[in-house]
Amino acid sequence: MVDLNTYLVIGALLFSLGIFGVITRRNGVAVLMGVELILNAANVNFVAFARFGGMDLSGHIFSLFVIILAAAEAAVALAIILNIYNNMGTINIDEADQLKQ
Amino acid sequence: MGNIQSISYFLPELMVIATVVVALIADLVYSDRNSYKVGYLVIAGLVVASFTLWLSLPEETTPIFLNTIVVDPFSRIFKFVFLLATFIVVLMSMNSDELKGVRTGEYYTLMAAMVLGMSLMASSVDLIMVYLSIEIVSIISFILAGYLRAQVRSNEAALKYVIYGAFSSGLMLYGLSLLYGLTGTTKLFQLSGSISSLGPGSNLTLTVSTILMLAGFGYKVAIVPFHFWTPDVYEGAPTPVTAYLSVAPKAAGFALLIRFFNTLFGTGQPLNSPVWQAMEGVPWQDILMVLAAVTMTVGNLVAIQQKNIKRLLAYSSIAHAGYILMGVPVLSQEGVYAIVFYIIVYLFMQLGAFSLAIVVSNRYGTEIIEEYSGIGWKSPYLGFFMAVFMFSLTGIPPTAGFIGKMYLFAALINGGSQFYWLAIIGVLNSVISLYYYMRVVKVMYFQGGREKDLYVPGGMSAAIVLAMAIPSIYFGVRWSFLADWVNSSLKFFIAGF
Amino acid sequence: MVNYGIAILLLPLMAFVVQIFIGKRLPRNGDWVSVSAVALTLCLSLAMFGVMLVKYDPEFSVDETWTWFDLGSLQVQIGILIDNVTVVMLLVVSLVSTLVHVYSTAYMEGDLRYSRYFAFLSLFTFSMNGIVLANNLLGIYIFWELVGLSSYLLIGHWFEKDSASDAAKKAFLVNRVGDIGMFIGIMLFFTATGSFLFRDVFAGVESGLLSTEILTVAGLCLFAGAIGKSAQFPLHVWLPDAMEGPTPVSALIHAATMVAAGVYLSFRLFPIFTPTALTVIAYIGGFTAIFAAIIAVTQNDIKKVLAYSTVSQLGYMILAVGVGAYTYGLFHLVTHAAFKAGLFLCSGSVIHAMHYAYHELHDHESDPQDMRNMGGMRDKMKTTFLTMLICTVALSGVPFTSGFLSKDAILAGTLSFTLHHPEHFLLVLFGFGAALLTAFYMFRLIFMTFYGEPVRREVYDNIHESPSAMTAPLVTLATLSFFLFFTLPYFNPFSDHGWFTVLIDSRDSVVPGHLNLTAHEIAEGMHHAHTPAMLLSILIAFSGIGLAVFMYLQKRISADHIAAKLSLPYKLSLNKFFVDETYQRYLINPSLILARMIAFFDWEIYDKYIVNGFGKVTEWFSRVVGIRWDYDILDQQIVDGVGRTTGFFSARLRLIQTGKVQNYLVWVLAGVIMIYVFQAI
Amino acid sequence: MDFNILSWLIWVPVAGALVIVALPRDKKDVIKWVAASFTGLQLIFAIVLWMNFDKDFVGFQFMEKAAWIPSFNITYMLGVDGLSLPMVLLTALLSFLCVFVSWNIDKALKGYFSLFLLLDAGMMGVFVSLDFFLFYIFWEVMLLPMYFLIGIWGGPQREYAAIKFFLYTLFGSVLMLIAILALYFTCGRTFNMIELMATAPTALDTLSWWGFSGMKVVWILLFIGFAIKVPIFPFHTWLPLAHVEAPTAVSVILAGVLLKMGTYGLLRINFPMIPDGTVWFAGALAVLALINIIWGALCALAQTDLKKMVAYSSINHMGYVMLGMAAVVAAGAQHGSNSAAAQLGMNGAVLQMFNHGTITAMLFILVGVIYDRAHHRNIDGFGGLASKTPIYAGVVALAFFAGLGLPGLSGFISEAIIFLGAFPVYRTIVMISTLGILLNAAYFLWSYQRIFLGKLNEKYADLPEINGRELFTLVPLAVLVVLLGVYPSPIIDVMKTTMANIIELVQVSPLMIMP
Repeated sequence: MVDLNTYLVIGALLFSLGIFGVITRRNGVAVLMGVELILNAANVNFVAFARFGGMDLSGHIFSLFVIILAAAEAAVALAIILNIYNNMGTINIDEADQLKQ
Repeated sequence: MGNIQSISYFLPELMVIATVVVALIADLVYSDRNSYKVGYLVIAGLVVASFTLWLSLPEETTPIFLNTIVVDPFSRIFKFVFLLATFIVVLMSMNSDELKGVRTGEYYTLMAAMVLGMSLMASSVDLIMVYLSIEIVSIISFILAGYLRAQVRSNEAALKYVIYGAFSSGLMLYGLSLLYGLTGTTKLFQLSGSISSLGPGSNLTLTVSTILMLAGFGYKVAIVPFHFWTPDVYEGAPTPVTAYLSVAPKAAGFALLIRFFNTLFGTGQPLNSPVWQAMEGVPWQDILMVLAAVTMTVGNLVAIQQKNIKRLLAYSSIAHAGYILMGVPVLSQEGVYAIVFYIIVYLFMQLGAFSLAIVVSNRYGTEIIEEYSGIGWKSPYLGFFMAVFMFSLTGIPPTAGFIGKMYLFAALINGGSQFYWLAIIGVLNSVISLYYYMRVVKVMYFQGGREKDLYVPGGMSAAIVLAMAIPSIYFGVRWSFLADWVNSSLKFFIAGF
Repeated sequence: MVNYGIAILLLPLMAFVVQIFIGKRLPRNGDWVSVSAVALTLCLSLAMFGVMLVKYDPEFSVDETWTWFDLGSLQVQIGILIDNVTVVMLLVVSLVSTLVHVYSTAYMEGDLRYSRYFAFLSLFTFSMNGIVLANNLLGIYIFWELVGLSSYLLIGHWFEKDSASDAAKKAFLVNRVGDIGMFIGIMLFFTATGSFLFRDVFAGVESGLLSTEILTVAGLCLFAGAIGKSAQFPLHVWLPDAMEGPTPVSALIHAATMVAAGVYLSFRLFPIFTPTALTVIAYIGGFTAIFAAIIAVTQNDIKKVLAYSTVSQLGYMILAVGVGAYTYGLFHLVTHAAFKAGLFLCSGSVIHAMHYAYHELHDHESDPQDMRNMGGMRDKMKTTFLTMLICTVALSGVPFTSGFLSKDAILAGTLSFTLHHPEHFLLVLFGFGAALLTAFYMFRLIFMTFYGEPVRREVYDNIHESPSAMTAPLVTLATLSFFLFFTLPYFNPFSDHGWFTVLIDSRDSVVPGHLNLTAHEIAEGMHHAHTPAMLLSILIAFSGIGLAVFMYLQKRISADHIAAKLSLPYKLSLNKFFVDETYQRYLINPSLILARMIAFFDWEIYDKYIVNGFGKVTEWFSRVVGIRWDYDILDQQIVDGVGRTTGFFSARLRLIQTGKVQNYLVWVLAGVIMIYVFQAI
Repeated sequence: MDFNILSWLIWVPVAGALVIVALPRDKKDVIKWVAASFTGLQLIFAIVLWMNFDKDFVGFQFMEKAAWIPSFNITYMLGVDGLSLPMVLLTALLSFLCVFVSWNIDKALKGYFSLFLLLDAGMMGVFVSLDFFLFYIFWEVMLLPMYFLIGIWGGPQREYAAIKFFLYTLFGSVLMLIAILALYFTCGRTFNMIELMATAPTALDTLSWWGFSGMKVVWILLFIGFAIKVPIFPFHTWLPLAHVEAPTAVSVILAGVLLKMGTYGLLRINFPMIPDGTVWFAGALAVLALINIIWGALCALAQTDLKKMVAYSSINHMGYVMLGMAAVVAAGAQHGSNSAAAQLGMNGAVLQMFNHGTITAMLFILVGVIYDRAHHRNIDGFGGLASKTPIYAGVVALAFFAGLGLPGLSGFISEAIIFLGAFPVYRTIVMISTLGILLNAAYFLWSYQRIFLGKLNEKYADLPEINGRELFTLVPLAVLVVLLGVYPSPIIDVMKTTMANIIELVQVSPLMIMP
């Protein structure tokens, strides 16, 4: 029987995977995917809560907003990475470390 | 209140939106060479917006757009801050050599858009709106930071910023989701109530979610340990953008932070709202106090090391975030009052310092402090005002900075003896900060040859510097007007709950 | 009377002011200003003296006080006290001072700082009169230091000589040591009685405001001032060096008046000294008397001999105070003032002549003060010789002289004291031993200077008698060394009974509990002890003289032979018992070293490492936190200590900010977790 | 009176600074004379103030009060009493003289004099302001010109000296700020010193900082702030550095006026507002005074740099001031309510503040004179100057003897009555500190001997004698030194009423009554 906890566990898993990806990937795009995972983890939570918590629709609405914003964010991020590629010929983010102190 | 009725309260924001639209279209029309003229449009729009904002005097805290945002004096004063900051920065950008030869049409447009985002941050009372506004501001900041497409440093700054930002907003979002799960609502006003009805069982979840949200806010206002992006981004981004980021989004972040914590935990009196009983044993005040202490200390200590004036100001802005944060844990009228007051003062002195840095780098082509030597004699104008801003940032009378600091300490002292240690750390930090701020003055006056080319900067930049310097001094001597204004704008806010 | 006193006080002061500011521009560099001022004071004091004799009243005393400043609950009062003692002292001071002024006009002729010299002489006269006139401890202290000042200035008159400037500094500092004690004493009395005035203090003591112990301590503290000024052991070291000053100065300040101030003070304060205190005083005085006399025996510098003899005589006076015969201490002060001043002035005239002779021969090496270079000068300088002989006889205590009267009285007092307290027999030995030595070394001086064969003929030929401006004072002072002037209206050369002893009568101690003998008892005792003491002292005086005759006139006994025999005592005496060296090694050098150490610690260690340490630690943290290698001005010094470790740390801490965004993200999580942990605990 | 003379005292120099800023930078003489005339005007005002001062009036006179920041209850409130009046006179006098002392400054004249006048205004403000906030503002404002004056016109190590001075004093004053705010909130939200004197003694009892008695903590915080200015022993090392590096006139101001602010603050704030703390700390204060006296004297004895020696001598002399202040407790029952002793001590302290102001000013000016001629200050580098420059030597002798407390010169009276006052309470301490008198004499006479006595050092065979301008700056001070040495009443009469009042205020402390 699928209940709230299942979704929450899935959300938590996604969250952790996302963090793992963000931390470990060297490829910029992969890092972005990690971020997306984190966001979606939150979305899963929202929807699950809204569905099972017997609450109003604000959870669904929230996740919709998140999806949209994630798209926008991704767009900007990809543009920046593209730009990096044009200038440095790589999208490998730990080569972008000129601004070290 | 329904959407339609809300429109009338939303006039200033609408003006901003209109500005953005007009600017976009105009930018399409203009050729590359004239693209900078968009700036004038934006300025015009901002002026109109501020005018309408001036006209709209909210009688009370009015929730609009289905209780997603409110119109109240608190948000109003912040909106003024945003408008003013943007106004100044746009002017600065027009006089900055860095942005010469780049198509700046969208640049100004984005700034205008950012105003919208920030004023939403200042006035949102719904988690959705909170997230939405933060994201608007963040995304625009990413673009601005990376605006100099040709420069690798700028790109890199943008990249780091975007990843860092996305990541922490992700954390915050997850926290929000947990909070939502606990309370079943996204409305701040209801949150407070339903949290207090929670049993201690949900203590852990609540704590985790709050910490995650704290990470999100902390990233926005650059609190240690969520500040790591700041130096790199500030250094990489174009100077005007750095100036902008170090003031406006910080202010917005604090507006949000204050509203959030006050709505959730605050009743004007710390430690006795039902919420505190709800999460017993979670020392929010101590956490915030420690964060404040650490933030200002780290900011100051690192700033001592900086050679580049931009980085110096960047780190000092971290330190100032720490000072401002001191007011939050008090959760009292004085606390909020001091914060707002300080932010306004801070705007003047920080932007002033940055604009001078720009003038200097335009004139003498350097951002390295050691190369400022003798400027105090070569160009008394620059020297004098730089000194004024440095003193004000340090917080030495008779400058506005001192008054701001004094209000913060006053709030702490009045808050009770559990805050005294923080106050003492605060004053000691201002002593530390004296050292590196004075280094700038020292280099300008005590070193270097004293040949006089008597450089006096041109009209616009001079005007900006004056516009920043006069308040920095005047509010140090006669700040009644400002004090009363801030006071009046907090009435309803505190009374709100 | 009081107005006379004020006039006497202010006249020399005016002279000083005039001299210091416009002295150089006046004709004759304005010496006449000082001389006339002092002469006027002499007239005034003579007038007062006359009045006193007319009144002929032992109890006569005028005391007038004014409020100096007012602190509300307390008025600080100063004032003038004029009684017979004051009058006599004033006469002594102004007389000697006048003579010295006259003498100086010749002696200091053509000196580089002629007017300045006279200015300071007048300043001294002013301060000395101040001491004598003051009716309160604070006033005495003030003028006490002022005479110290003028002595400093005059000793250092020829400051080009390092020895002179050293001596001046030494005199001032050594006196300051005594003054500190004195000031503490004043504080003790003031705290107890709330006033500085003698009468209040005495009244307070009488009513037992101070416990006996405190009273003893306080009295001795005050006496410390006297020890300093009157060059008593162990603070006597400055007086011999003070001979670096011009000889008239030595005559005035370091023989007749200033050094006697200590005796005067002890005289004034006698009633408040407890028996214990008095015993200590007696021993200090007695020891100083014999101690200095022993040193004087072997000195070859004519002024040094006189200097030590002064110390020794002062010891006598202090001894007199200690044993209760304190009026005779004052008596000896007066008589001694005359003949010792005379002796100094004579030696001055001799030195003057020698100096002149050497000058003629362009000999700037030999020391004009060394008696070994003199000899046989009696027929060249008749007046000087005769006057000096008279003074010497007086000092040796031969009958018919004033010195005989006073010294004899002191010895009698000592004897009777010892008869009362046999355990203090040492005092008698001190007294008579000193008397013996005095006679001996004084005649040694006479013989070495005026008799025998001149050492260098060409020098001898250039010796001339000094001008009348110098000889006149000599004659005056020599004349005053006869008993007559002190025993009037009686003519008995063997009894000190006379106007002095009548007018200056001794008072009972005010120390509660009648611990001291009353004045009457003391007088009784002395009366009994008088005859034996007199005989003994005459005998001793003559034996001393005889010894000198044998050794230095007829050369029957070779001095060198004896010196060789008694080599250790001889060396000790010749080197003044190494007191100076001891102080230098065990007091002065250590304190200088201490000062250097503290200054070093203060500047090089405390400031550099502890105070700057805060800055440096901050800066260190800032580097540790700030991950920055580079460095900056404030704390370059810090590196020494912390540098290496810093390198180590920053090497570690650079890992934090590699510029790699993901490391930052790790820190974000770390931060989150840290906060969580923090709130958990 | 409707003529606000105190405001004039403060704002006249400011006006002067503005005028100078307006002047063209090449009109050097004009600038100098403007500075001279404005400070002169201030001095005249100060003298007028002195003339019209009512000696027997308890409390503050010439009060001015104007609303400033109503929302924070800050007022612009001025007034003088017997404590501040001598300081006002001293400030005005020294400022006026220092204009002439710095006559041959050539580097950036304009900046120098404008900053100097601002400094003057700041000091004056500290002494006359009766609103604690105003007091603090002036207190801090003074730092800025001082920082520049040392840092720009100072000696070789000037940058280090300037920043050290600034950091050190700021450190003290921020702690003071905390204390001020604590007072403000515990005493019913007022900065008005007169009200604070009335309310603070009782109100502070309620305050508690983590278990400590708040009274004590506030006292200590204020004390540190003032102690750094005085400077009291562990906080003293900025002083020799700053004094040595600063230009002559600034050293004069530093030693002559700034140091007094510390003790002034203690007497004006700590004593009346926190009597318990005062009584509680008095013993420690006496000990610190002893350390100052001996430590300063020993350090001075060891110096080879004349200016540094004078600097350390100020540390030593300020020790006497503190000793006198510590005597205030003598009025307490446990010391047999010996109010006379308290009077002696307190009056002595303030008198010593004034006298040290004049004496040390002379000393620093004289050091400047020799430095302008010989371009070094090494005590052993001279010798025998007395025969070359008798007048200079004479003035130095006067100053030195005044410094070593020779009777007849002003230093003696204040030191004497300080000792007399402190003696009943702190017997041992006073007895030891009398050693200070000896050490004073030692270092002054020793350095005098090394500089002026002995054979003339041929290097200075043609050393020019002190000139008229320098004499003009010295004579007024010398006259004061002699005059007050002979007849101190002019100062004492002015302040004794106030001192008695302060003593009474301290006496209210319960600790005083306790045996």
